[in-house]
Amino acid sequence: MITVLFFAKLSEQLGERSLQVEASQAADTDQLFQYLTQYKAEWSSILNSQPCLKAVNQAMVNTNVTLKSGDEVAYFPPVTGG
Amino acid sequence: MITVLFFAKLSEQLGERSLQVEASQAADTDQLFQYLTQYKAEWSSILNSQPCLKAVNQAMVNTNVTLKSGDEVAYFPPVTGG
Amino acid sequence: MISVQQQDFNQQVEHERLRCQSSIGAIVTFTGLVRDINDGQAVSDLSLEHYPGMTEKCLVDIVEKAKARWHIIASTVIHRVGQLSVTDQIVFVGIASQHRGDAFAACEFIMDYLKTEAPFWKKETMENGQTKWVDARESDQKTLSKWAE
Amino acid sequence: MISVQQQDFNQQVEHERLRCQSSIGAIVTFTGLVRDINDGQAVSDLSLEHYPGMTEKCLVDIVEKAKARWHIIASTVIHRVGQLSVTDQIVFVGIASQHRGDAFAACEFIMDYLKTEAPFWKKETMENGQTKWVDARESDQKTLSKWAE
Repeated sequence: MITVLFFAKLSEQLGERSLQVEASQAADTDQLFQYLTQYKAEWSSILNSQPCLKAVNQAMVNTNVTLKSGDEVAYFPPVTGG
Repeated sequence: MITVLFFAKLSEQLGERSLQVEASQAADTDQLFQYLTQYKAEWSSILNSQPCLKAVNQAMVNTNVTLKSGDEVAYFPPVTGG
Repeated sequence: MISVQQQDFNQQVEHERLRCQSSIGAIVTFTGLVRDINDGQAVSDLSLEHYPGMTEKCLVDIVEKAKARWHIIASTVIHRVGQLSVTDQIVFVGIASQHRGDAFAACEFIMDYLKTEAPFWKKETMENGQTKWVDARESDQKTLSKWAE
Repeated sequence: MISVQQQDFNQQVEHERLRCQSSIGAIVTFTGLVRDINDGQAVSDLSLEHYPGMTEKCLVDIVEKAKARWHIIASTVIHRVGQLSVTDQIVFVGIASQHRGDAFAACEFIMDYLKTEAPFWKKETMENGQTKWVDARESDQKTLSKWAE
């Protein structure tokens, strides 16, 4: 299983903070994102309508990354701390 | 009278912290400096052997400045605070 | 020292923690506070969400990057999370070095990267009761260009 | 607030004094400490002489120059004089601004000018008992070039 996390505005809009996805459904982060856009009716427009950053195993990545069972993938808006 | 002040290493070397000079002896800071170099035997070598900053009425000046009675002229080494 | 915490911090205590060696000649600190106005709207409260685990890793990584560029004797990064009010302290970055140039540069570098990389998100409550997630500022991204080597 | 004083200062007290308005988003502070080594020699004590009257005028002038270039809501400059020991606090510069860029720049600018213009002189007592007036550093003069407009 792959653990998917959402934070901040994105998690509010999606109505989920986390979910588990079968590793077979997501060989890489591009496939995972595709899977998520079809997870619920409104998710495609939410995920595609705003800048969305991703981290794999708690490190930010900008490119497509291969995934394996046990990985943690997080999606979140641009950060606003400090 | 013109009040002349010395600070830090310079005042230690000269053995004076302040002295009064007749305004007639020092029409400007160049004349005052000339006067001081002759004030005591060793003052010429002390005053001419090191970088020496000057302030007139508590403002740093780099050029020759006209003096009048009541002015305060200070000589000191490059500053080392902070 | 790196800490992500709900509780407030004391400037004197943090300063003394940084004054750990007699070779330290300079300490520079940055403290971020909750402002009363953001994007022209009156703010009453702020809620800070973060990504536990990644946040700490990210802050460690930013401090390591700073240590690779400047001589740092001691450093502290504290970031608060949870509910905050106007004028509350949000973040503290303190750098102790032999000389001031290193301390100023490292402190500002850490803040600039924290602003754009550390996974924290602010949600404001306005005086009229409405809530709003704070938008990232493009200017914070642009600021990073000054650290290009 | 500008003060030339013998007594020590407290970071928390000075920070609270700077946190005077709810529009403040950033506070940057610099603190200078007496180091144990200078120019390779072990230092035990430091004596700070100054030019009373001119010192205060000079510090006011430097702060005014900073206020003309950056948005500053509150500022504090404290410089101690008299007898100090290793690890003692010598100088404090604190700047409160809406945004961090102004606070960092103004704080560093004030320190850079204080180092080269304010009439303070340090005399060190070495561990072997000898005393020595500290030499001005050429690097402090060179640092000023970064503020050329």
